[in-house]
Amino acid sequence: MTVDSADSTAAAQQAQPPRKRAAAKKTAAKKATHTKKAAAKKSPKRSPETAPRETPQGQSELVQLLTPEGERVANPEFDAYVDAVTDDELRGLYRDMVMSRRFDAEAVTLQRQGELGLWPSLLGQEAAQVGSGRATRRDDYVFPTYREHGVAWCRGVDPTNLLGMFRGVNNGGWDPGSNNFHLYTIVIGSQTLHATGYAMGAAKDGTDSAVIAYFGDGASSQGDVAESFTFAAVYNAPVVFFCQNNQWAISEPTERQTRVPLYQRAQGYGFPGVRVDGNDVLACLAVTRWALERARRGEGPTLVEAFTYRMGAHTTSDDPTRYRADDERASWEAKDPIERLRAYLASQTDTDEGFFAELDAESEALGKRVREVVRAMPDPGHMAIFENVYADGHALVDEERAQFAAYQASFADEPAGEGV
Amino acid sequence: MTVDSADSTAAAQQAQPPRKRAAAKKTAAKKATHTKKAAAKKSPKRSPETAPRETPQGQSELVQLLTPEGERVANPEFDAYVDAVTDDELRGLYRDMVMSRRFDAEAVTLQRQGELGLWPSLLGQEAAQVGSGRATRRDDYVFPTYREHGVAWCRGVDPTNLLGMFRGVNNGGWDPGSNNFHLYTIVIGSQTLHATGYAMGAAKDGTDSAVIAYFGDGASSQGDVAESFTFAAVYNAPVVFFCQNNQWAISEPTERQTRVPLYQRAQGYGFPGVRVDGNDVLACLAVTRWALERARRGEGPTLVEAFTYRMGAHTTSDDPTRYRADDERASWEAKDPIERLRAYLASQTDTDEGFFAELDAESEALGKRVREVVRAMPDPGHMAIFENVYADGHALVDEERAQFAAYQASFADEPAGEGV
Amino acid sequence: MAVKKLPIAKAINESLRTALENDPKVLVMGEDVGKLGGVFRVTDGLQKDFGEERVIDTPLAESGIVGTAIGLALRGYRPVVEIQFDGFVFPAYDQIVTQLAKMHARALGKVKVPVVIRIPYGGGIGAVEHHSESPEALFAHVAGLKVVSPSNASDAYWMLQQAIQSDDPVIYFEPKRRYWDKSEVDTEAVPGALHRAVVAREGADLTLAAYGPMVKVCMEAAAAAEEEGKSLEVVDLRSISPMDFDTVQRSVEKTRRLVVVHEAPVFLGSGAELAARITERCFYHLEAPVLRVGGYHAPYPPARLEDEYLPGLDRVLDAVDRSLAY
Amino acid sequence: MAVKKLPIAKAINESLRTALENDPKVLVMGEDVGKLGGVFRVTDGLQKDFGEERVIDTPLAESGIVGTAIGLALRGYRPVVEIQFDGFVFPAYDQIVTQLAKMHARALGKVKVPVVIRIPYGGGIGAVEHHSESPEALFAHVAGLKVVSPSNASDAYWMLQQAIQSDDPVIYFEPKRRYWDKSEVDTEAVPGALHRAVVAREGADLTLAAYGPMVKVCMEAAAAAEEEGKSLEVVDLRSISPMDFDTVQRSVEKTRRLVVVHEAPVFLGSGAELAARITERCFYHLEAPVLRVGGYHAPYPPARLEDEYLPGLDRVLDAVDRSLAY
Ligand SMILES: Cc1ncc(C[n+]2csc(CCOP(=O)(O)OP(=O)(O)O)c2C)c(N)n1
Ligand SMILES: Cc1ncc(C[n+]2csc(CCOP(=O)(O)OP(=O)(O)O)c2C)c(N)n1
Ligand SMILES: [Mg+2]
Ligand SMILES: [Mg+2]
Repeated sequence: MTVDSADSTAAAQQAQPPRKRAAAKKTAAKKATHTKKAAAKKSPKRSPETAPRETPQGQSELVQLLTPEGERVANPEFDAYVDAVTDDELRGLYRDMVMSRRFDAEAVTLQRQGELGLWPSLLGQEAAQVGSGRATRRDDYVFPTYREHGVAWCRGVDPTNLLGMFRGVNNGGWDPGSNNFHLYTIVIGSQTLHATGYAMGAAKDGTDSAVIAYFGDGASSQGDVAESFTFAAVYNAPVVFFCQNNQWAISEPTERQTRVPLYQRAQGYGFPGVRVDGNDVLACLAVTRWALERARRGEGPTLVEAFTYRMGAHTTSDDPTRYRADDERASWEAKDPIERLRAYLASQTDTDEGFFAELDAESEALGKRVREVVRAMPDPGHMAIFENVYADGHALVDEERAQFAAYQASFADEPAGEGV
Repeated sequence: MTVDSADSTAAAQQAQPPRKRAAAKKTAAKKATHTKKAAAKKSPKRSPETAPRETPQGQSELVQLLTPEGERVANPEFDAYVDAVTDDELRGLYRDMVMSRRFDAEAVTLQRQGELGLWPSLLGQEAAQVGSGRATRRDDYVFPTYREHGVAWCRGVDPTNLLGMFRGVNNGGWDPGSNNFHLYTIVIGSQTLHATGYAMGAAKDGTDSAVIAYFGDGASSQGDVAESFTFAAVYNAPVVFFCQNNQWAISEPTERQTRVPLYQRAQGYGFPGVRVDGNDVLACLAVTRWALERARRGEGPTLVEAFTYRMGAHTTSDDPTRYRADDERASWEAKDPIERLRAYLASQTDTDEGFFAELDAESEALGKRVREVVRAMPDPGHMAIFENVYADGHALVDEERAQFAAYQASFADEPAGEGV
Repeated sequence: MAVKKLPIAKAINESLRTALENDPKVLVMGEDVGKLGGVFRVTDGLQKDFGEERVIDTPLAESGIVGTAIGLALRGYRPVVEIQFDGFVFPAYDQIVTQLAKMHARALGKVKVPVVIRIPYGGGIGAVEHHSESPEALFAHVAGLKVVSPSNASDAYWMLQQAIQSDDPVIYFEPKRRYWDKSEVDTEAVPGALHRAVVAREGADLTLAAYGPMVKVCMEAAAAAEEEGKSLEVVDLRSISPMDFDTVQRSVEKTRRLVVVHEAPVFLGSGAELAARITERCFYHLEAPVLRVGGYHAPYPPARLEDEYLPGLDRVLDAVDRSLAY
Repeated sequence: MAVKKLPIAKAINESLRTALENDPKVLVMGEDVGKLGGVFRVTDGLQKDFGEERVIDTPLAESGIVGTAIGLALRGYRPVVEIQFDGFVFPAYDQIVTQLAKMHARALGKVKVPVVIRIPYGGGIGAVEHHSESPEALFAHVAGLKVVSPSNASDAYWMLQQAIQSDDPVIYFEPKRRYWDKSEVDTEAVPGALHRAVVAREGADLTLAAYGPMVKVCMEAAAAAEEEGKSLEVVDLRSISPMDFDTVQRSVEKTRRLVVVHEAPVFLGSGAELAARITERCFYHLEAPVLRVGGYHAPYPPARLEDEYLPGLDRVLDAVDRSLAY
């Protein structure tokens, strides 16, 4: 039902021998003759703010497969990566986006109600996250920032796991290994190096797994991100740098970070960069598949800039009215990633109202579950302060733990308050 | 006698109004009709290792005005920046290179004799340093690494000042303000940010002074260098990033830092990058003048990659035989920057043997003076440990200073050993 | 009117405003300091009034912020840099300790780098990871830096004025959980020396020494102890480097007991230095070892645990009791 | 033969070789660690024997080195990272303190990041700026890291083995000026625990505590003091985080006097912690305050002044005398 490349493209991929093979032939999918039955292919409409320009790969600047109105446009370079996508899979992508948005909205509400301390909303970025997230294979590894709730969803992470850190009961705490989805990283840019190192390791292991590192337009300025480009290029690491350019870093517009489109950054490090319409889930799926397959074939890193928009506040603590105009948001609402796919599904596939109604119910159920789980989420016990500081123990931690326990015990007449 | 743009190009330049004017017209020098009398202009010979390629500016990849054999080749883009250079000025450049090399050789010898603890030789990089150094104006500001002895020379810094830190009597210690030549910076890459900030300040002040930041091929990997590119681009700072790609970072070849030519790095940050033959003093002069004039006109930063070769060891502590072949060095000896200008002077100008003989004597005198000054260089007094830690004083430093003095005094029967 | 009752955040805002007005070389730089006025609104309205050339939104790169501030200082400016939260200063740590701290000495005094780095620090605001740390010891150990932290609005105003006027780099730690605590600021007063500690409350039986956010806790502890008949003196250290050992020494020579309180982990925290130093200076006066109350040797915990992690009234009083029991 | 007399540098080299041989997941990474064998030749010959995939010359970017090492550790590798000199670790400081130190706790124990960071540290080699520093306190203050420093070849060999085997990040400080000091290494011995201090010399009158390069100075001081009839005990701390207070306490309960010696600046150096802690533990045993001998609150000076800056025999003995005079 959902597009997971473990089922589709990657199935073909898995038949191929691992990395460093067949650098010439692009991909099995490229040869696929299956075309979308009703997808009228015409030349892409471009966002007016960016003049058409050639990427290093000779693609036109903004890769778009679905217009804001939900019309399918042809793209000779990238069509092949989604030609095999079935209507069911398209509905899967739609569902992913709706569920991600519903989850996100619930978290915003929970924050307002005081159940969470903070929440960074993904509103508007569903296509970038679902398109890229669904392009990954099970054995790929994802290094998110703190906003990739939609990617987490695609990776099969229980969304309630994401709430612990924003409720203040842990600093992440899910097992990164169970879904190959690393912990959220708050220090901007740091995770791009972890991703690069992980990818170097994957290559050393002789697998054809790839790694994807998420980061923002603001993060592009951090030295760590530049260093990750250098390491990835020098070691030809199988990593995709996926930049969600949502045009804002808290209150700063992208012009405070760069004066040229961010995807161009890659070229100076010796690997390709592509800008994709980040509100077009199909384009994001196609471009990320292309980039991941490059990685699998041993062609090294790629930078994908998903051009999108942060429709909400930076986090629930933020007040965007201080720094940006309302009409900016309005213009982006017209490019809503969910509406666009819905328009396509409604006009070009046999998706009936029942599907949408069922999904409504399903997403409401998700909201309810999230609410319940959060409200029931226990506070950690006090002693958790001292847990997992070290893997092999540490004498000072032991000493302080013992002192703390004794100190707590001295209030023995008071309730213990140990939570779990 | 020497080419100092305070005398030549810059004189014309000074007549112009400051920054942010005349962005269209390239430079006064461009209109100069004076051409080298005997400079046969033919198409450039390229180093075989780099295929000709277009830079963002449409220049052919490696800017070269003098071949290794000393023949002048035409370059439509950059000739204008050196057309006004007189034979006397060429002899000045030659002298700068010879004096820099002589000074450097003396320092190496002094290190061997135990007078210096360490010395990073500039051998082979004289043209890159003298060409770029002579392109600067008096009011420009230079941020060197630790190897820019030739630039220091051009800036009028007494070369013996450079020896203090390598003798271990100070950590730099010359007054950066007196020649607008900042202290050597050892932590790789840091100074590129200082240069960028300084340039931002120069622009704020409404001057048309520019700033030049030196760094190496190895340094290009440091996050600080990338961040300086970002800041310089975003604030359109009048700074020239001058990368001496001497192809080695201690034992690591440039391929450990990048897989594409370094000058291309700039494009992804939105400013031009140019590769110049770093062993061609005339080309370095021309390209750096061009870049500095862009800065003065408010056109922002430029990256210049001077492609050169570290002919000696990384420092006197290094043993290059462990990691590179002798024949590599031999092939670069054929491109010696000094020999190349000498060939040109001998064949294309009326420079007579007397000039070379006089220069020999002059450089020997420099060697002698350096030797004498170093040997007479006093050790700092012990109390210098506590000097200049703070500008406004610090109670703990005062306390420790007093304790130290008392402790020293307790050895009153022993000789004071206070040096100065 | 020169005397106003202000919250700390507003006192800092006014102090920045005064500095921008008085000296055209003063710049304010950092992430989101412009239109947004910073995530705590500390720089609110400054860009509007002084323009983008003086109140500068920077790229998201802390090393770049501090590194370019150094360059601007070399050019004659006096940049006041904001680091958005304590946990985000580390990308700039190299520029701070290898460049900012050492450049004046490297140049034998021939250049000055008067950069102020403002860092909202400490916990107690229910934040996520990296937003509640107290890294002051990591700066105070480094020669060439000065490190201060005000505990009230008046000090917030004046210590920032003095930090900006200083020709030395100053790390100015702002007690973020006290940002909205109000007290009187006399903007025409003659302030005390930047690096002097003050006796915030006199007492006879034991000295509590603290700075920044913990001063309030210590004052409350002293008030509570008074009810039990114990007379505690509270020293507000104000400056961590240099640390005013003299004032603490005088106090301890009187009270003969010292408890040091800070949010930072105890192990190698600034209390270790104060304990070692005061023990040396007051060896024959001390009736009890110097005790320390602070964070544990663990990452700052998730918000739901921070009340247990942070030194509070009870833990301070517990240490007071232990000290008095000697 | 399992027992060899080796210089420290060579013992580290052998230890790396053993680790590379025993565990295919061990990697050696850093600037110039390959063909050159590192600027001190500590990794000499390893790339030749284990190949470029295991002994990796990295780009010149310390944050990148540590950051990618973290990623490799997450993938199951055990990277041993070399930082070329003490003063060049700071570009990696953010990755070390915000990522490496905290990731295990952040994941509630579900990931491990067994990265070892080798740092040649300390002065006495006549080097230029940034090549002689002792930044260990800046790491020891940070929870999540372990910090050790061997003083002899046997410890150099074994402590590195143990650091590599540890599932925690370990900062391994190498006393670079002792690299060529030789002593016996038994590569088949059963080593003591990594974080235990050892009594390197027994004595009755006063305890000297030190680690890394200063152990030798303390041993010499003890020998010199013996001639004057003073019996000094020398404790080689070996581990700075955790610090083995128990062993020092036992020693001080016997000798009743403690002098701590390190090259790092005294102010907020690790000696401050040891002084504070031992004073608390041994308050009624101490005949004199714990005295500290270390660097001054100043940037490490130019080479011609380092003999005055570094704690040497005379300064240690001076402190011994001052302590004994109480
Ligand atoms: C090193 C660091 N500096 C500052 C911050 C504070 N901060 C959190 S998010 C953010 C903006 C990030 O912008 P961007 O990278 O575009 O990602 P977005 O939030 O838009 O998804 C900032 C400045 C941080 N988390 N880490
Ligand atoms: C941050 C930092 N890391 C490591 C070093 C040690 N180091 C000194 S010079 C050097 C190589 C520099 O290479 P490059 O930038 O190419 O300059 P070059 O020496 O070739 O002129 C290294 C690694 C340093 N000085 N600073
Ligand atoms: Mg953004
Ligand atoms: Mg080089």
